[in-house]
Amino acid sequence: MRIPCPHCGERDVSEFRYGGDASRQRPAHGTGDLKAWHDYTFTFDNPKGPHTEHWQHVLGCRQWFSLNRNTATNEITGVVE
Amino acid sequence: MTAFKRLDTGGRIDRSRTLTFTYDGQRLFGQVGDTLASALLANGKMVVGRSFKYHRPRGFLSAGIEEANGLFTIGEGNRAEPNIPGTMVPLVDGLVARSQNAWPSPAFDLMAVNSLAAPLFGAGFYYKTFMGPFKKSWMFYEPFIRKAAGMGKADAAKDGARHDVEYGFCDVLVVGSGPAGLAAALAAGRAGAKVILAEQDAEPGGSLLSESGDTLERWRAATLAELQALANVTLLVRATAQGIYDGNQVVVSQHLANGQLLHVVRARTIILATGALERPLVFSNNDRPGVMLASALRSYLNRFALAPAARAVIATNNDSAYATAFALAEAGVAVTIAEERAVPAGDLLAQAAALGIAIFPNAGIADTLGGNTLKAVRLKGRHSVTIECDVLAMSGGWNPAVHLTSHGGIRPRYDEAIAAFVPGGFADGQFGAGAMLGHFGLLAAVRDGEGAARSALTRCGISKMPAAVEPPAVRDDRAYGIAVAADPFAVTVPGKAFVDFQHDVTAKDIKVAHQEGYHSVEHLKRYTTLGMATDQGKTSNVNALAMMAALRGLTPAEAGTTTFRPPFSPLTVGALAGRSVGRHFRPTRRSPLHDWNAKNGCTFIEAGPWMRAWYYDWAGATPQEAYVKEMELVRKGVGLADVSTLGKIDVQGPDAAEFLNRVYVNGFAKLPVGKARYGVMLNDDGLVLDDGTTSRISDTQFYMTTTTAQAGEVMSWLEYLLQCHWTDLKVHVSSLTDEWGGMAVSGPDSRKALQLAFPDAEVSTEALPYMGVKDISFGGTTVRILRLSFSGELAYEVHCPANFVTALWEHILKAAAPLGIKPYGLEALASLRIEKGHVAGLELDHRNSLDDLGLGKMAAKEKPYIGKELRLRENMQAPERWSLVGLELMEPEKKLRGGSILFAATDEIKGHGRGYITSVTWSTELGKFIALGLYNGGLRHEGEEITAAFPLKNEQVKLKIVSPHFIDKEGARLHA
Amino acid sequence: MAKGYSVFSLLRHALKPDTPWGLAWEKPTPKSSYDVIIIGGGGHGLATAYYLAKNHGITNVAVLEKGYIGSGNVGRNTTIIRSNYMLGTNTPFFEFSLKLWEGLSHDLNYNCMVSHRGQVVVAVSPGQLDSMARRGNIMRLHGIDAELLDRGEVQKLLPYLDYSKDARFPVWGAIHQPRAGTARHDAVAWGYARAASQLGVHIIEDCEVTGIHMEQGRAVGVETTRGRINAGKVGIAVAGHTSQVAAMAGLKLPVESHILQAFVTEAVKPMVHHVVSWGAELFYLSQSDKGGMVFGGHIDGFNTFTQRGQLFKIQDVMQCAVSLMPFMSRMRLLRHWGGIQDMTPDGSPFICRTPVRDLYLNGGWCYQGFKATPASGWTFAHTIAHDSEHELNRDYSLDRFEKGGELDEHGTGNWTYKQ
Amino acid sequence: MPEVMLAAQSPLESVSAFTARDISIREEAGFTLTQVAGFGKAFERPLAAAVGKLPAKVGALQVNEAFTVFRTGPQQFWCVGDVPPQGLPGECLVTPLTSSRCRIRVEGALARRLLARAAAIDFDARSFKPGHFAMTGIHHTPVLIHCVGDNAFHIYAMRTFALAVWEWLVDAGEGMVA
Repeated sequence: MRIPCPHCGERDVSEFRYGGDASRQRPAHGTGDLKAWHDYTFTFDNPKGPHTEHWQHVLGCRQWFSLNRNTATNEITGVVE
Repeated sequence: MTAFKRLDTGGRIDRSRTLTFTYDGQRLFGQVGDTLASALLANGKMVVGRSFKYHRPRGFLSAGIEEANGLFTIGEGNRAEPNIPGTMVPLVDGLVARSQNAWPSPAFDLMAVNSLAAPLFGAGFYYKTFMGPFKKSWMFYEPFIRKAAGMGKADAAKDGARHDVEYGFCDVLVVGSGPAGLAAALAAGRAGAKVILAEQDAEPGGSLLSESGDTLERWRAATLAELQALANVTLLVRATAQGIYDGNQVVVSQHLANGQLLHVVRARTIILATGALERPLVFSNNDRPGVMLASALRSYLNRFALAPAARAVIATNNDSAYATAFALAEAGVAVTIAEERAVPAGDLLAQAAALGIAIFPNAGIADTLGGNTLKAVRLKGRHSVTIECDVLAMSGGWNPAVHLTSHGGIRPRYDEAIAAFVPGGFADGQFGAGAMLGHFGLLAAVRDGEGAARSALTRCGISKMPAAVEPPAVRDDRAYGIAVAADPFAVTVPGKAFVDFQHDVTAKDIKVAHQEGYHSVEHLKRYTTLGMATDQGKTSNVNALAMMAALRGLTPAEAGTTTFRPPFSPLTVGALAGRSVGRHFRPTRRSPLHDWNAKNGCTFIEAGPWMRAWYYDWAGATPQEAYVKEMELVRKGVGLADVSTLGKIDVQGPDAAEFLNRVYVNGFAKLPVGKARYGVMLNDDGLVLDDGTTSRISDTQFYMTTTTAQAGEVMSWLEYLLQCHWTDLKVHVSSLTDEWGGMAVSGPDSRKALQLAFPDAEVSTEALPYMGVKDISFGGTTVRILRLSFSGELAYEVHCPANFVTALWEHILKAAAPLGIKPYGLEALASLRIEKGHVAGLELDHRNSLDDLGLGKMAAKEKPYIGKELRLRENMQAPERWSLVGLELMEPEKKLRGGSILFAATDEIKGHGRGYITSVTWSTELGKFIALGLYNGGLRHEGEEITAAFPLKNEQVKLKIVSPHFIDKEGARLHA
Repeated sequence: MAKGYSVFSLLRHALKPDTPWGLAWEKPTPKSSYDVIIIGGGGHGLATAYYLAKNHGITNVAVLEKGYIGSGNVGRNTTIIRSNYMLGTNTPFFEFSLKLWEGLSHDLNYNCMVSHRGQVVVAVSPGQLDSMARRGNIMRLHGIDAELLDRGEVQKLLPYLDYSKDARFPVWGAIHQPRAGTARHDAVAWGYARAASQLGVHIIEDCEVTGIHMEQGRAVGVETTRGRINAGKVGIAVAGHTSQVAAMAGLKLPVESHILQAFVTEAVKPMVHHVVSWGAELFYLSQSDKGGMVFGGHIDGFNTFTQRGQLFKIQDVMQCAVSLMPFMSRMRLLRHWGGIQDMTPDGSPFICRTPVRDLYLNGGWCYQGFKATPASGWTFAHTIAHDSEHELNRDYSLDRFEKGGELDEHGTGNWTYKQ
Repeated sequence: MPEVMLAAQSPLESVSAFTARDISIREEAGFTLTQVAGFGKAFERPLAAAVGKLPAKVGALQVNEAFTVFRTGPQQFWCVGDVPPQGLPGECLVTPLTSSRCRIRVEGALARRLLARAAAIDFDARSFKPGHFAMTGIHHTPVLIHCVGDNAFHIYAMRTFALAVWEWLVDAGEGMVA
C-alpha cells in the first residue's frame, strides 16, 4: 500500500505508523466520565467500508494526519484536510 | 534408441559452443541456448523424476514455468536449491543437477512399490485411518508419512548466494515479452514513458521463440533493437512478475549469476501480457514419460532443435496443436493426429493431407503403452487402434495466464467460447493484452499490446501518442479457434488418468471428493491436495474444476474457480528477504561510547535494537563475577556508567508546562527552573506507559527522559496528542536521544569526582541539591549536570552533545582516577536499582497500574491527567491486585530465580499463585539474594515469610516480604 | 450416511472400488426454525454445534455458513496447537483445549492429524528467558508440560538455527512444551462437520446471515440469503466479521479486524521436527506432514477486510525466517494468504452472553483461534445451553474492559487503541 | 589544571571510506545542524534574517550563503552550516542537532542504483535532481537524503544508527561491484 503523506508525497506504508480510527471523538481532557473513556478507548465501529484514520509519517516528517481508506478494498480516497 | 534426436540445423541453440554439466553424477554435454530440460532430452534422459505419492516414472510435461514433473536440485553445497523445474534453468558450463524423490534413481526407483497399494491411497485416505488404537496414535504413524512426503531435500548450510532488493518506479510495467508485451513496451517506450519490461525467460520473445520461420524472428529482433535503443525502457530477463500488491506494487524476481535481485516496482500502470498455458488431456496413463504438451513439443523442436526420433502422435481438441504437427512433419517426423472433435477445420485437413499426416477424428486417447517410457498409444472410440510412437503431444485447450489479475481480489470469469477462465476485470491502472485475455493469435496480440499501451499512457497523463507498431508480416494469423468437444474434461476415464501430475491426483480422486461432498472448489483442492504442488496447479486446476463442475451438473462458470495467490511461481524466501538477514537483520543501535567500550574491555549485550555495555573485564571474566564487583565500586567509591541510551525529548513552547502536566500523573506545572522531577505517564487505559525524569531548563523548555525501551513510543504518543488532539497547545517536541549522550557518576565519591573533573563548577549540595540541574560550559560545549540517582547513592548524570561524550567520559575517568573511578555496565546498573527498589522494564510491562508499582501516591488528586479515569476502574483498584514488594532470600544456600511464582507459606503449590518475581540480584549491601516482585496485596504482607516456586527446575525457596527499598530508606545518601 | 472410517473400511473400499463413500456431512435444506442457530461454519461454530449435540443433547441445531464450511480462519492459519498461557482462565482453558485435541481424531472418527511434536520458543535475552520461565512455571503449576532449555539444549533440538556470530539476536535458551504441536486445519472443520452431522445437526452452506431478528430485546431468529430462520437462541462465531454480525443486533464491540498473513513453502523431506517460535520478533514455523514449511508473523497493523497482505510485512517475515533459520533462504515460497482476525484490546477472546437476551458471542480470537477450537466449542456450547458461562470461559466476558479485567498475554491486541 | 578541550568523535571512526570504480561512500563531517521551529508564521521572519531565504513547503530546500535550509515540517526547518545560526529570538524554538546526525556522502555513476537498493523512493535522475531532498527510511531508520550533484548525495543518518546504515550501504555497494 502507498500512503499519501500530505507533506512528503506518496510513500510506502512501511514508513508510517498507524493510529486507528480518527472519527472517534476523544473525551475532553479531565472529563472524569469513565463510560465515555471506556467507549472511546475500547470499542470500535470497525466498519467494512469507508474509514477515516490516523497515520504518522515516522520515517519522514513525523507529522500525524488523517486519511480516508476503504477497509474492504484498501483504496485510499484522500487525505482529510 | 532414444525418443528425441537433435537436429543438425535450426533452433536457437549454438552448436559451436558445447557446455558440460553433471546430472546425477554423470557428465553430459549440451549447447549454449539449451535449458537443462532440452539438454537432458538431447541426452536421451526421458525419465527424470518420480511422482509424489506413487513414485511413478515421469518425464518433462512442458517446456516452461508450468512444469510439473521435471524437478531437480540444482547446485551444490551452500548454493544447492531443491525443486527447480529443469525447463526454467538455462544450461551453463559446470551446472550440477540431481534428480529427486527417487532411490536409487528415477529410472529404477524402489519406492515405486507404493503404486501397488495405490487403491488404498485415494483422495483423503489419511483422514479415514490412523485414528487408533490409542488417543495419540497419529504420533506413531506420522514419521512414516512424513518421510514419504516432500520432494527434494533442504540443505542446512547458510545460503551462499547474495540477494538484494531494488525499488523501481515506472510509468508502465509490461509483464511478458511475447508479441503482445513487445508491442506494448514499444508503443509506451516510443511515447517517452518510463517503461520496465519483465520477461521470465532468459531470452525475450515469449511464444515467438517457439515458432519457426524468419519473418517472426526478424520482427522480434527489430523490436528488441528499438527497445534497447530507448533510454527510457529497461528490459529485464529471467525476471518473473510474482505478485501485485496494494498500490500497484509489483514484485519482480530476477535471477542473476550470483543470486537474485528482487525488484519492487511501483508502477503507475501495469500491462499484463502473460500469455496462456496449455492444458493437458486427461486419459489413462497420461503421465508416461514421452507424453507432453503439444506446445512443449513445438518448443523443443523449433527452439531447441529436438525432434522425436521417428514417430509422434498429437492428441488435441483444438486447432492450436496443428502447428506442432505441421512443424514435426516438416522436420521429417511421421505424425498422426488423434482429433477429439468430429470435424476439424477444412484448411487444417488440407494442410495435413499435404504433409502426409494421418488424422483420426472423434478419437481421443484411450491409453498409453510402454514401460518407463512411451512405446505406443491406443485410440479410443471406434478406431481403437494402437499406434507406435516416440512422443505423444497433447493439447486440451489453453488457460490464459490470469494469475496476476486476481492478486488484487478480482476473480477470473469463465469464457465458454474458449472453455477457459479469462480475467474477471482489471484493477485501476492495470491492463491486459494478448492471449491472457483469451485473444489468441499473433496479430491480435500485437494489436492488443499497442492498445493497452495507449490506455496506459492516457492513464499516466502522457498525451503524446506513439507511432503505430508495425505488426510482423505474417499471412496466417490463425486464432487458435478452440472448438471444444462434447466432454472436454473427460469425467469418466478408466485407469490412472492424472489431473495433477506432481501430486498424483487422478480423475478418480476428483470423483471420490465429489461422492464425499467436498464440492466447493476449495474443498476439492484441500481434500485432494490438487494444485498444492510446486507447479501450483498451473496445468491441473482448470481441468479439475471443470470436472467437478460436470460432476455437480454445473457449468464451470457456476462452479467458480479458486483464488490465485502470489507468488506466481515458487520464489525463494531468501530473494524476498534480501539483505536484511543475519547480522543485517535489524539495524544495530550504538551508544556514542560504543567504540570506547569496544576498545576497553567491555562485553556487550543486545537490548532491543541497542548493543549495551554489559560488564567490564576489570571486574571479572563472567557477568556474575563482574557485576558484583561493579556494584561494590558504586556502593563504596565511584563508578561511571553509560546512560546514553535513555530516550531524551526536547519539549519547548509557551504551553510546555501545561502539556507535561496533562501527560504525567504528577504535577509539572510548578516545577522550578533548574529542577528535575521523576514522572510517570499512563496510557488512556490507565496502565503505566513509561517513567523518567524531566527537568525544567527554562520557563518554556523541558528536558524529558524516557526509558530506553519506550523512547520511540513516548515520542510518537506526545506528537499524536499535540498534532491530533491538543492542537491549541503551543508546544513543540523533538527527539534528543541521538543528540545527547550521558553518563551516570555514582557512588559516595561522585561529588569529589565531579569536583576533580569540573573544578570551576559549583557542585556542592547547596548549589546543586538532590534533583537539581545545571548547565555548565566546559571543554567547548554545554555539559548538563543532573543530580539524579538510579542506584540510591549520591549520584549525578552528566549529559552533553553526543559528539563529545567519549571525550567527556575519558576526561572524567582521568580526572577522577585518584578516586579509583572505573566504568560499570548494564548488569550492575540494573542490580543497583533493584537494591534501591526502582522499577524498570521488567516491572513496566504494560500490564501494571500505578498502584501495582507502588506509585499510586504520586498521582495528583485534583489535577486531570491521561489515564486517570480508566485507572480508577473497579478491578484496577482492587486490594488483592498484585503489587510491588521487596523479597529477601531466607535460605542462603539456595538460588533465587527471576520468573519464580510466589505463594503464601500455607498455600498449596499449584495454580497461578499470589505473584511472581520480576528481578533478582545479589545484594552487596545485604550479602544475600534479593528480588523485586509483584504480590497479592503487596506490602500489606510486609514481614511475612512466603514461598517462591520454580517448578521448571523443581526448586522452592523461602522468602521474606520486605520493603522494595532495600537500602537507605530515608534517602540520606541521595541527599548527602 | 457416511460410514465409519477405519483401516478396515479403507481396505474394503480398496478391494471394491465401485462402492462409493457416502457424503462426509449431509447437505440438508434449512428448516424454518431451530432450537439453536450458530452463525458461522468455521472451526468454532462447527465445534459448538457438535458439543451442543454431544454434551447437551441439543440436536435441533443449524450451522449457517455464508460460503463453504471452513472457508474462514480455520483453513487459513498456521495449524499450531499449544497451551502456554499464564493469565487467568487462559491457562486452564487452553490446556483443556489441548487435552481435547489429544483425543479429537478418536472422538470424531476423523483423522485430524494431531501431531504433538512439541513447540520451542527461542529466547534472545536473559530477561526474555526469565519471562518465559514465569510462563513455564505457571504451566507446570497447572500440571502442563514445560521445560526450560539452555542454549546448548536448544542447539541439540534445533541444529538448524543460526548459532554463529552473524546472528543479530543470539539464542539464549528456550521454553519447550512437548505436547504442543500441530493439527491438519481443514480436517478439523470437516471432522467436526461430519460428527455433528451424524448427531443430527444441520450444516447449511452458501447461506449468509443478513440480519438478526429481535423481539422485545431478545434474538428470535435470523434473516438469510435463503430466507428467514427462527431460533430459540443464536450464537455468533464469525471471527473476522464479528463486528458486522454483532452490529445486526445493535452491538458495538471491543474488536477491530486486522489481517494476519501466513506462508507455505514447497515440500521438502523432513527437516524441522518441532513448532519453532522466536522471541526477537513474533515469528513461528513448523513443517507440515506434506513437507512444506508453514509460517507467519505479526498482523500487518491496520484494520482491513481485504484478505491480502502488505508486501513490507511479507518481507519482514521472510527476514525473520532466514535470520533464525538460515536454511530457509533457499526454500521456495509457494503461496501466501491472509486471514481476517478479530483483534481485541488485550489480545484475549470473548465467549459470553451479550446484552441481547438469547444472543451469544464467540469471537475476538486474535492470533489464537485455531488452538482454541475444541475448548471454544465446548464452553460456548455450555454457555448457550445453560445461559451462563462455564468456569473455563468466565474471564472472556464483554464487560471486562469496563471493570479493568484485561487479560493481556502480550500475544498482542490491536494496540491502536493506545493512540 | 590546564584548559580542557573536548574533541568531537564521529560514530564512524572505526570504518574507512568505501571506494570502487563507480561508487564511493564516505563520511562528510564538519557541519552544524540546527533545528528551528515555531508557531504560525511569526518565527519565520527573524529566522530568515538569520539564515536567509526559507523554502516554502515541506520537502523543499533553499541553499543560502551560509546555510542550507531544509523545510522538514510545516513549521520546522533544519539549518545546516559551518556554524549555528546566531541571534534567534524567543519565538524561534531552537534545538541543536549537530551531534544527532552523521552525514554520509554517496557518489558515483552507480549512486542512484545503490540508493534504489536502500530506500523505497524514486531516485531517477529525471525526478530526484540536485537540490532535492527527501526524508525517508534506510534500513528501518529515518534519514534525510539530499541530492547535492548529478550523482552525489548526502545522507543524514541518525547518529546511533549511523554505523548500521553505513554497513548497510557498503554492503549494497559491495554487492553491486562484485
